[in-house]
Amino acid sequence: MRETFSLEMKQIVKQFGSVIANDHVDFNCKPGEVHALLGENGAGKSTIMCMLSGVYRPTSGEIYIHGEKVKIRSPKDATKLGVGMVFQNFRLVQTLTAAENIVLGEKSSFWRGPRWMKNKTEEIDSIAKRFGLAFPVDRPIWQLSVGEQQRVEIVKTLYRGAEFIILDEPTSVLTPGEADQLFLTLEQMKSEGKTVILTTHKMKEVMAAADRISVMRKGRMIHTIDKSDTNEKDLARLMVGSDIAPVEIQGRTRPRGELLLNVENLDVYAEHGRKALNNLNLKVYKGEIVGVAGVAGNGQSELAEVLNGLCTWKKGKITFNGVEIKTASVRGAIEAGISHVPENRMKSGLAGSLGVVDNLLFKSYRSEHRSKYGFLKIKSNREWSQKLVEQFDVKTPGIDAPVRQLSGGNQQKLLFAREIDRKPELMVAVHPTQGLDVGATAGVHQLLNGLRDEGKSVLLISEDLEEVMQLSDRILIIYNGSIVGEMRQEEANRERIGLYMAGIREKEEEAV
Amino acid sequence: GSNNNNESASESPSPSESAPASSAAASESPSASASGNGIANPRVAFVYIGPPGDGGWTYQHDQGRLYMEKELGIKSDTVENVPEGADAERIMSDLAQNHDIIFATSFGYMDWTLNVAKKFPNVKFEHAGGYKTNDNMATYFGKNWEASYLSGIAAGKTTKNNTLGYIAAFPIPELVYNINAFTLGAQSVNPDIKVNVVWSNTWFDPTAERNAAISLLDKGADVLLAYQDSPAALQAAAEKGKMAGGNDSDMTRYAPEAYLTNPVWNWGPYYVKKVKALMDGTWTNDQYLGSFQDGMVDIAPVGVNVPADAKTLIEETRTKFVNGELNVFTGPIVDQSGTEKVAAGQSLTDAEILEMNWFVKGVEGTIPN
Amino acid sequence: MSEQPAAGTVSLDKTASETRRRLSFRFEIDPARKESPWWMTIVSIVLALLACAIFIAANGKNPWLVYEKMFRGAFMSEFGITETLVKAIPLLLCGLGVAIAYRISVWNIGAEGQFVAGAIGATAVTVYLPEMPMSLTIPIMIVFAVVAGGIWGALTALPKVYFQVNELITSLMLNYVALLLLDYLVFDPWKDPKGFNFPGTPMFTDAQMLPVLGDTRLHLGLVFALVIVLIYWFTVKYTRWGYELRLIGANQDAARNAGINIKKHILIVMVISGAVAGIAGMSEVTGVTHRLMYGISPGYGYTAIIVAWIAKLNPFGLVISSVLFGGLIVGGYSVQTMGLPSSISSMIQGAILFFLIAGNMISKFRLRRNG
Amino acid sequence: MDLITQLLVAAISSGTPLLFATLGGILIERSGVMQLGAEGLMLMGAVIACTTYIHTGSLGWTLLAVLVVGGALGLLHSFLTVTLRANQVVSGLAMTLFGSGLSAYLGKSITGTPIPGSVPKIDLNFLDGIPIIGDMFAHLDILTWFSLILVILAHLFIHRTSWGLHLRAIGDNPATADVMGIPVQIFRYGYIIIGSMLIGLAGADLLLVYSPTWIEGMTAGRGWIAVALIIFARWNPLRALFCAYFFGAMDTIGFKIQLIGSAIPSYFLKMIPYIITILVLMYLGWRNRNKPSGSPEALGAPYIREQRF
Ligand SMILES: Nc1ncnc2c1ncn2[C@@H]1O[C@H](COP(=O)(O)OP(=O)(O)OP(=O)(O)O)[C@@H](O)[C@H]1O
Ligand SMILES: Nc1ncnc2c1ncn2[C@@H]1O[C@H](COP(=O)(O)OP(=O)(O)OP(=O)(O)O)[C@@H](O)[C@H]1O
Ligand SMILES: [Mg+2]
Ligand SMILES: [Mg+2]
Repeated sequence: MRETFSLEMKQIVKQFGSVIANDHVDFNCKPGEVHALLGENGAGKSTIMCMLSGVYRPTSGEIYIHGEKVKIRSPKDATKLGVGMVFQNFRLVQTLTAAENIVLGEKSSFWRGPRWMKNKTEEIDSIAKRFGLAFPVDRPIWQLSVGEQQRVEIVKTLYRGAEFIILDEPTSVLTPGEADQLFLTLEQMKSEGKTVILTTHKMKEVMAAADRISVMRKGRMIHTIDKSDTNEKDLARLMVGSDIAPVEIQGRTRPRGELLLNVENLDVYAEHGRKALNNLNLKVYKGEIVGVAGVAGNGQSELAEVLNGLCTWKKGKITFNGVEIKTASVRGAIEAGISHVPENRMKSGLAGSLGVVDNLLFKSYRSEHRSKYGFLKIKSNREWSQKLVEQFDVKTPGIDAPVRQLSGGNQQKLLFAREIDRKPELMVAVHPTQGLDVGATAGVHQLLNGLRDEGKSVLLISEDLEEVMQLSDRILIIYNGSIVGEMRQEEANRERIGLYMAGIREKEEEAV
Repeated sequence: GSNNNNESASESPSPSESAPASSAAASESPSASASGNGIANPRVAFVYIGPPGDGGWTYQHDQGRLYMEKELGIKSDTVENVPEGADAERIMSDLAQNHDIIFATSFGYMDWTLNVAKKFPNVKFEHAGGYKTNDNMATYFGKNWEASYLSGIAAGKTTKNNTLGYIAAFPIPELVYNINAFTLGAQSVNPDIKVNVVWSNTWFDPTAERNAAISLLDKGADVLLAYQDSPAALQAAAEKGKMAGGNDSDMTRYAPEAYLTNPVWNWGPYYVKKVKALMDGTWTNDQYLGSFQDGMVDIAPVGVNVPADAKTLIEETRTKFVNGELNVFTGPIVDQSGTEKVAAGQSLTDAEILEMNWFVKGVEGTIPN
Repeated sequence: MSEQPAAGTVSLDKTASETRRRLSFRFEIDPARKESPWWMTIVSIVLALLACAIFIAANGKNPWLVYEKMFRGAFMSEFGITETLVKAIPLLLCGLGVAIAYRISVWNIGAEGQFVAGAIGATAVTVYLPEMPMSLTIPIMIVFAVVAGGIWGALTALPKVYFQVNELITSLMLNYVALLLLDYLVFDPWKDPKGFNFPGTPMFTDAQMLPVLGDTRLHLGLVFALVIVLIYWFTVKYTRWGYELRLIGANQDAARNAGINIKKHILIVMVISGAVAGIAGMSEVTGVTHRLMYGISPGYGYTAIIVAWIAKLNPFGLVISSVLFGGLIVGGYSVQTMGLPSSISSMIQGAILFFLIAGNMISKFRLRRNG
Repeated sequence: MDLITQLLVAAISSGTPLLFATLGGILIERSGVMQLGAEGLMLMGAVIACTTYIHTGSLGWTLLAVLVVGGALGLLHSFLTVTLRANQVVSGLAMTLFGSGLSAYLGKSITGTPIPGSVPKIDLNFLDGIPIIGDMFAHLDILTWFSLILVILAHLFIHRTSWGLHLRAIGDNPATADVMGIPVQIFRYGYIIIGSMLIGLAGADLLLVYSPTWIEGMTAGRGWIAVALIIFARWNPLRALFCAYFFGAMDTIGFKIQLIGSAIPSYFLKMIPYIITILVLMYLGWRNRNKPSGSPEALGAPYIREQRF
């Protein structure tokens, strides 16, 4: 049996401190197949792939390639064995050009004069063309878009002659159209005899591109199956665990109110002078959830930042609750009643080394309940924190424990506790359920719904189309820094949104 | 190597007849502070500004100390690298608790030494170069301007273009009178001589000293004198085929061909004298000013490439100093602006010399403030 | 195009790795352990002293006796203790200054220049406002020192905040500028006219000196330092502003999201950092040297960085580490009379630091069998 | 020689030790590790050069010993910062403290002893007649020539070779370099060791060429200047050449101006390079506000493969 597998991982265990990210996982690939590794956020997909590419070392377990037992101690070993990986967060040197990034690991030719570079550039170009992956070869990475960066990454693995190509969540930065193009590229790779491993949590992609599918859940390998033997529904059940039924989201309980937020003709420039928002218009009414869908890097982060006072705008007008906002001020946004659930909670939402109390105080420490005459009310703050922890059911060793020690779901609960306790008028939630399991996701959805039912508003920015479609009263599609489409929940469907996300629909409508 | 080869110093230093350099001095009465009975086995300590191996100032003091140890058959302690700041006060206080006499061998220790002396009336303090005294604090220094004058003669005879260079550490009187004496010495054999002065503002940055030397050589000076401890200037001059002298000790070994000569110190006899006085119970707090007469001041062997007639002239002049027949600062002397500073036939007193703050004519350079 | 290894070359010396397996271990950072245990500090210091014992023995001296003398010299007499404290005052004040900057990850290595600036500021009072009673002079001196040190701190912060200039280099360059300014003043305009051109201002009058304890040299600066220790501790722990600093130190992005103006805080903190170092300069000139002079600081500003780091930026830890380093300096001189060179002292300091760094990190590792 | 030529000549001679140290520092910092220990390393280089030369009389052994000792201290710094991931600022300071102490200790017996020879010069007599070039290059010693060659080599190495590409990647994004099969930790060890050797050589050059006698603390802060020059030159060897020579020239310009009889106190002249450095960096910060800064992005951060980021 073994001979038919080009790659086998047996009983792989990976432990990070006390967390077991992979628990005796078995995984295998046949030569020349596209193998999808399906699992929710945090299931351990990236972890097992990192062990294949030598970035992590397994705590225990064995790896066989072409039937031979191998040790992969470092990425170098992995490269020798023909394993190449495109990481979820790209591994590119920003200051080097695309071509330099691609030839980076190459051992041949110590001297790299202009002639050598020119030859290589041509070679890279021809590979890129062959697989339909075009990008400007001699521009530095920091000038490339995210989609282009991913193409650089893929060409890099191809250039390095990888036999096993691992793509870790490749579509999260792509439009549906670009994703389709990627799947064509995968076909091309397959036809050249490469084995492609694709990790994702999107069923659709799996069904579109994979030959075989492995499903992981909570660090364990649940099942491996041929695509022809399964369907989306079965996969979904395997992925979330059959015992958990999908949560029912109740519809609205009362009509939406008056206009809360009005953004008109907004222009925002991001770092390096890039125009991030381009004449953006947006309205949010009281008591509604507005979803913003779009491919990553189309201005979502900047939109959230502007609304929270983190960056200024060049042109345009923002009115909140009838008052025009003149300057960007985080404090102003906080005081006006705007809450923020940032996209990466540990990066910008919480301070990992500080305790629960300090993290809960983030936004309210200036209020007279939390401090007086510049001094913190230590005792009452602790009582308040204790109450919040209980109310939101945050599991923590204590209210002084560094929040780094909390699990992802509990960190997110803590963050929500902080943001909701302030009774915000508007909550800007960016990827609020990333990395959460089904139960925690449902909890977050309920909190958002609850806000709406109290007459508050939510601006939900998410790359998870399912989530946006499920929760939002209205869906806006952001493309290239502008809102290019709007639809109500009832009229939304994937295909339409996909066209908008790719910026195609807009042109069509213009043409009409 | 030892450079006490000019053993002209008489074994028993002449009695202190040098004028006390009393100026703004704190205590006027150099009364023999009555320690009455002597101390058979005095505990002696030396406080050094640099490491004894600096080849210059501290090296010469350490040589003197070793000479004293040998002569009197006693042991002494040293503390080196003591900054001229608050640390000096602590270290001397520390030493004062278990020593009988402390030699503070740098001008900048003056106020700290005085503070400590007041706190420890039973300990004797000897401060080099200063002007403040106390019942238990004496000062000592030497008329090294006389040696500078001799160095000036050597330089004046050696230069080919009448342009000399002088690298001076800091604009303090010690430098000013030495520069003046050097200039007067050179002019005594060659009236057209000009002396260019640069301030290096450091005692121990060989790189800066080298840069200063090169700047002077670039300016056209062909004989340098560096009143600094490091041989950097001499080495720089040697590289360019020019001549130079240093300070404090004989520097022949660094560049024999290029060496001029320079003033040297010979502290040994004084240290013997004062420690012995302590042993005998005759220690006094005088303000001692040594000279060629007692050998505290001397000049290093004249370099091989200095003209022979210079050597004889230096020897003659030296004899005059030994006999007390010559005062360097005897009029007429005019300053840079041409104003007469010392009238013909008159001489400056030691006290006046010790606070000199003007340059004689022929010196090219300025004294800040 | 592809230098892909042939299928035959894939086995990575299988047999070799098999045999090695039983023996192979590796170090890993233990995520649960963030702080090294307190005894590690003591172990490190002891190991450093053992290492230096080799050099001392090479010098023909008994290391045990040397260390004993060092300890006695620094701590075992009233004189030793007060002198150690006198040394500890500037170290503690400068250490507090840099610690507050490091708290928000601003690498200020300019305490030396800020110290000098403070000393200059305090001395300016004696130059321009000479005739005033002590009750006025000392407070005005403090104000001047705080302003001067604060300006020096701000000069480091402004380029950082508005032009993204690395604060390491700015603060380092400003150290040199301050030292040259000091040289200029003491060699030129502020020179004591009666001082035989010695590079220093005239001695301060009694009204311009800090009171001392008995006939020791221990001066009121100690009280300044301890008061600042308490203020620092209280501020960080109990005030809103301290909370903001804690937040910035823990996570700048998160702090920005909490509405904290980081640039403003960097500016304020650098001004405070400079001001505290400035007070160190003021207390040194008015408490110890009683005049502004050439070479006023033997590198307090640099040693303070080490002092702050050893204390892990904790205010009370700073008290201990500054006394330790004060003792090392004082004890280092007192062993010279045993015939040891002065360099022994800075070698021991350097060695202690190396061992502390290593010990601090090693205790975060643990040995793991290779799987 | 006119004043400009004199300054150029002085710039080369007092800039060369700075150049060696800056080049060494550039290699180290390009690999993502800060090096604040240059002062200690230079002092060690100088004292080892002096001791070895006096005891062996051979320049070859001397340079070898300097490289070995510099490398050993580099090994210590890399062990602390790369393997133990200690704070790089503090490790550098410890190096400065330890280096100045140890050098003073080792140099005690040879303080003030002249070295037994000098570094050979390469006489290019055919250049003698040519005005400025001749004065500058006709009689340089081999170490100075070596430093000039090193500048070109380092420049070509960093920008034109595969290893240079690896070096840039390691300093900017070690995680990426790692997955590309570049052994980040080993390379960091290598560059820290080689860089420390060069900084040691800077001290040796100062001693052998510039000021041929050992004196405690003889670098007088030049190591710190080199630390600043690394940033001033923005991690580029060619710029390092100009920056080091600029500082070298500033070393003498004060004396020149004194000799002209100018009234500007030399203290203010000496401040100029420091102030210019800050101003230039401010200007560059403003000009490059929309670009990556040019500093190695991972500078100061230890790399841990399995760490999440
Ligand atoms: N370097 C690390 N250190 C500590 N814990 C880690 C590390 N990498 C992953 N983990 C933990 O291992 C678990 C699995 O993470 P992994 O990134 O493999 O999930 P995933 O399936 O790729 O999820 P996603 O879809 O979000 O990418 C998580 O609980 C995570 O917290
Ligand atoms: N960096 C860390 N330091 C200490 N303990 C940690 C750390 N990371 C995780 N833990 C511990 O490991 C446990 C599991 O963490 P993890 O984030 O993988 O949880 P999870 O299973 O994904 O839960 P959730 O569904 O809430 O995200 C946590 O409850 C926590 O106690
Ligand atoms: Mg993943
Ligand atoms: Mg989780």
